[in-house]
Amino acid sequence: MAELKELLKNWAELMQKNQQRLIELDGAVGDSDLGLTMADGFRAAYEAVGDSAENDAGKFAYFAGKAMGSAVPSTMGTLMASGLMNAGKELRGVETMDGSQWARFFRAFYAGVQSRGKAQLGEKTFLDGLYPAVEALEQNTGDMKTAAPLAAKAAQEAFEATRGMLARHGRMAIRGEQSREYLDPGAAVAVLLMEGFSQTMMR
Amino acid sequence: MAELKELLKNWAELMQKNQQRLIELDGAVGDSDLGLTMADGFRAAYEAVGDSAENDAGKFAYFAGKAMGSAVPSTMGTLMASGLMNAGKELRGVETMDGSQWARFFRAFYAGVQSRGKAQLGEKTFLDGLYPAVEALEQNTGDMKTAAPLAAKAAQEAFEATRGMLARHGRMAIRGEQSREYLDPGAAVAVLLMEGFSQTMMR
Amino acid sequence: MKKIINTAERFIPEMLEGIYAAHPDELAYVEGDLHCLVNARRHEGKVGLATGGGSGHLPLFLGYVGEGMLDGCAIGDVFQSPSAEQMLAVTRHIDQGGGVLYIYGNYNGDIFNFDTAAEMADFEHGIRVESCVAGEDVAGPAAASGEPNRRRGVAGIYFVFKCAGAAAADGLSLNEVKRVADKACANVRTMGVALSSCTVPRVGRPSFEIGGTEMEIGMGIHGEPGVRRGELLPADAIVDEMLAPVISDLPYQSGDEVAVLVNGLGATPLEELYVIYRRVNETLTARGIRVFHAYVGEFATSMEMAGASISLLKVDDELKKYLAAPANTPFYKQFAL
Amino acid sequence: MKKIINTAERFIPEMLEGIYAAHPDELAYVEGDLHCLVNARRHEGKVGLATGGGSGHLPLFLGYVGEGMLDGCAIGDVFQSPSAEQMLAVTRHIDQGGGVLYIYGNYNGDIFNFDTAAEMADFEHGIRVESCVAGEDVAGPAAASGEPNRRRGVAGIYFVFKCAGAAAADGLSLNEVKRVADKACANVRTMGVALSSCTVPRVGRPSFEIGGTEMEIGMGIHGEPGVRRGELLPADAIVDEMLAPVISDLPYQSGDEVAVLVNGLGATPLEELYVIYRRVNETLTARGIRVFHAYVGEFATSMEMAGASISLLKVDDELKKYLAAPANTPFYKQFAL
Ligand SMILES: Nc1ncnc2c1ncn2[C@@H]1O[C@H](COP(=O)(O)OP(=O)(O)O)[C@@H](O)[C@H]1O
Ligand SMILES: Nc1ncnc2c1ncn2[C@@H]1O[C@H](COP(=O)(O)OP(=O)(O)O)[C@@H](O)[C@H]1O
Ligand SMILES: [Mg+2]
Ligand SMILES: [Mg+2]
Ligand SMILES: [Mg+2]
Ligand SMILES: [Mg+2]
Repeated sequence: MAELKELLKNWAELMQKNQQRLIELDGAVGDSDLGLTMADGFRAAYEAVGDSAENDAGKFAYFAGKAMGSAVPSTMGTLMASGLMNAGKELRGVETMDGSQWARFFRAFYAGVQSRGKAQLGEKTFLDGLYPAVEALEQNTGDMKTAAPLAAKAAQEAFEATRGMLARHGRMAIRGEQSREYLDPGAAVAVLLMEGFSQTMMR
Repeated sequence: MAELKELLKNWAELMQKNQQRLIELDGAVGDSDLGLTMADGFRAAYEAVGDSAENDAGKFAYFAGKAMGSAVPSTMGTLMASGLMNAGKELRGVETMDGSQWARFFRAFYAGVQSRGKAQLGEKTFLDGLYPAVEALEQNTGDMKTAAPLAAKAAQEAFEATRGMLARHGRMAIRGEQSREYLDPGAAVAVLLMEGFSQTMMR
Repeated sequence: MKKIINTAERFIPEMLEGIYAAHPDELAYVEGDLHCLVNARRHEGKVGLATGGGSGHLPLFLGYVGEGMLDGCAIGDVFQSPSAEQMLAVTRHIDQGGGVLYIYGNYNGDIFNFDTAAEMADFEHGIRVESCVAGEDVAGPAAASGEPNRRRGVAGIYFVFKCAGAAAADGLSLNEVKRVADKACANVRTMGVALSSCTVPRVGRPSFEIGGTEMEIGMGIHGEPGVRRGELLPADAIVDEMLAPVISDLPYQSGDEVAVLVNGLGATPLEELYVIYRRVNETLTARGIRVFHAYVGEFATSMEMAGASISLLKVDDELKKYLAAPANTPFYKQFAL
Repeated sequence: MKKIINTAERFIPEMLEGIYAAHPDELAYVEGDLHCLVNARRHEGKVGLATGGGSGHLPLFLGYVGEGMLDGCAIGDVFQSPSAEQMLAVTRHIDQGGGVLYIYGNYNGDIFNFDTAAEMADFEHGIRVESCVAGEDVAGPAAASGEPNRRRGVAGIYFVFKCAGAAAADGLSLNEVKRVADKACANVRTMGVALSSCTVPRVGRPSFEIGGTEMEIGMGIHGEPGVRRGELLPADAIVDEMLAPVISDLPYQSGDEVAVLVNGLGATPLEELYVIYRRVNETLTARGIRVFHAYVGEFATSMEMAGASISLLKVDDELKKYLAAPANTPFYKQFAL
């Protein structure tokens, strides 16, 4: 579990570090809470399992997600919780993470968010940031040290590509065509997730 | 009735002309409405009887007061209405005004205000402004051309003497000892009443 | 001045048109004057209860006209007394054979006009009228013995309406209803705090200035000066400062029972009123005073003024019975407690 | 930020402590969590109705928990959804054997969490749950066919609570109560106007800037952008601009009947709401639309935001019957109409 624990720790730190940036991204189009909810939520997720002796990766991720959902039941808070919990369900019984387990983890994370939020690709959400990264990981499950940074790069490019998309979900959707001018704050969170994963793999 | 009509007309004009001054006097210690209520009220009183062919001075004053009471049911509006109505009751049946009728008119006006408001002399109200003027009129009922200006002067001096008195009624009373610093706005109205009367007599 | 109105002059008449349009089965006006509001239902023989006063305090005053409460209300312009004529019109209509009790707040203009109306009702129409003048704001000093009460009437008048209304509905005589009203008056005390001013439409600017982080303890509901202006404190400290003089004025002993009213002045959210009530309850409990019933909401406002008041009514079995009776007006509803 | 609170963090918990202290016989919380509020009385066999959402909108949401209305409410921090766990706790408690219907507003966070709670209730506890999501703010465009409804849920949800609450109290089944709730949803439309911003305590500054003489038509109850920002107009012109899209969206024909809700957002005096109602009534009458009942007051607020909303519910005999039924919660009381 060391790597999964490490990952959650990195995520908590990264969200904390990028709190102000997320507040500003969300403030431009929404209600400015994203920095607070992501920092509080990933901290709660890490704290819930940071000291755990749990050996089951699935349970580990599931309970981290559950803690996050209780701590920050906002849109992205709940979606991240759904992602973690679904990844947890998928990995139930797994005790050692390798490249293909990581790929399953992120695929299930994506699927958890998608089934909870029911957004489609191209609708300017978190999903648009995460999807190419998951694809990148699946391309090279044998070598995470190579695949993880590429996935982070893919997420970053995908985040930048959200400018131009028409928002169909959440507060930004109210702006209609005007939403195309903005970057999607949720996709920025996907970038941070992949950066944190890349750090974990590179250690 | 020409003189009584003339008096009401002069009062209406004087209150209009001094509206801003009364607003400021009341604004310093109360709710700033005195200029509005006196201008509106005396206009309503005059308008109610200005075209009337009534020959009974009593009825004339009574209905002018009643109109004023309906138009401006504020503290001073109601007190002035009570003064006029009581003067009207006192002069019922009188068809020609002379010096002693005028003295009766103002004595009854005073009594009407006093019995409605139940204030005592020295309690920093309208009564303190009017009282010495009524006394002055009663001193010389044979010659209103002399008595009326003296009464106006007495009212003015009495108004100035309200500074120093402790307010016991209305909004100013809330200020307690601090009220001594202020002039009483209602006493300023008494001065205007006597000035209007003096103008009417001097014509 | 930021208000949803058409013109300052038409504000109150149009408000009244809206009220009659919204509640056609419950409210009516008499003598063709929108300002003379009465309960659409009559109850023969019952003592008639009338109130009146300036506008700008909804649901006070007219909002308490209805079943189990008052029978009529004379309505003035914003913060201005209605006229004695209007009060008389209401009085004549609501006299149902049992005489009429006036219950109103301790303000000069209202007193003068209600007194005039009472005389006219008696002399001109043979209607017996009694009066009960509520003045329970402990921001003013208690009257010295023999002196008249100079305290302002504020939100606590709700309790007087409620108890007298239930007593009249119970069929009590004019003297008895007046006794109940006077008892409620004698046992209620209120203290307020203001955080921002209201604006009288015809004046067009705020009634008073107050700094962006200031509050004024004891301010009146027309913006009359209070007892202390200072920096805004935490809620518990504000409540402590308001409640102390309310409790000590009566005073209370451990074992006493009270009804509590936490009243919003207009712009203060209900959320904050409950934060206030939390501390009131805590304090009363600590003193051994039992809360018979808590009322939290807007009962007497100053248009868009931010702030609140706390009223305590010391209750005995009789007042509890009348408080507990149902009431049903378009603005105020209570099922039997 | 000028608020009567202790600290921003303690604002909602202390508000809740105040609420439970003020209404001990009527409200309770479950699983030791103040945010999981339920009616203190249970009605075996009745369909349980739950709502939930962010705080800052009192009497919405928790104020509608009580007799003839809802059974429970999950309460979030200011403008933040409660968690799925909290919703589940409420759901488990209020299931009285007849299943549970969720009725809440169309916001992302609430939807995700209620959906999660519904799954947990079903999978983990075998409780059947249905949902009705209210989204009736015509400031947003109507959904294209096949598209989900993206309109925000605002004050009109009161009508859904009222009708579904009465239907459940009448003993209808879960499917039937859901049908009634869906019918009310389908027939209600709302439009709002904001004159000033509220301030979220933990944020500490106004949610949006608005000029001293400006208004925003169509603004949401959390300060979401509206459809037009402009100079404050006279009341009648504001009403005309708000009402036109509300009427045309459904649309209406002469002879139709409606219930009207003129809702204050928090700082707008009741006096002004009646000036608004006057014009609403005038307009509806001119169009031959009959008002079945008018509700005027604060039903869904945004803390100290100044402004108002107008909701129309097109009614048939069934909805009229449920609207007319009595309701009794600590925050909302209606005698049978
Ligand atoms: N249905 C959805 N599926 C996936 N992501 C979504 C969905 N709706 C919104 N989002 C993401 O949520 C982000 C905003 O999150 P957050 O600030 O928590 O929302 P809010 O404060 O509006 O409730 C958006 O930038 C978007 O990426
Ligand atoms: N009981 C009273 N008897 C006589 N005059 C009074 C009485 N009470 C108040 N006044 C006068 O009324 C004046 C204020 O009048 P007004 O502005 O109409 O009162 P408010 O606006 O406070 O109701 C005071 O300056 C005082 O002279
Ligand atoms: Mg956000
Ligand atoms: Mg004045
Ligand atoms: Mg209000
Ligand atoms: Mg309010």
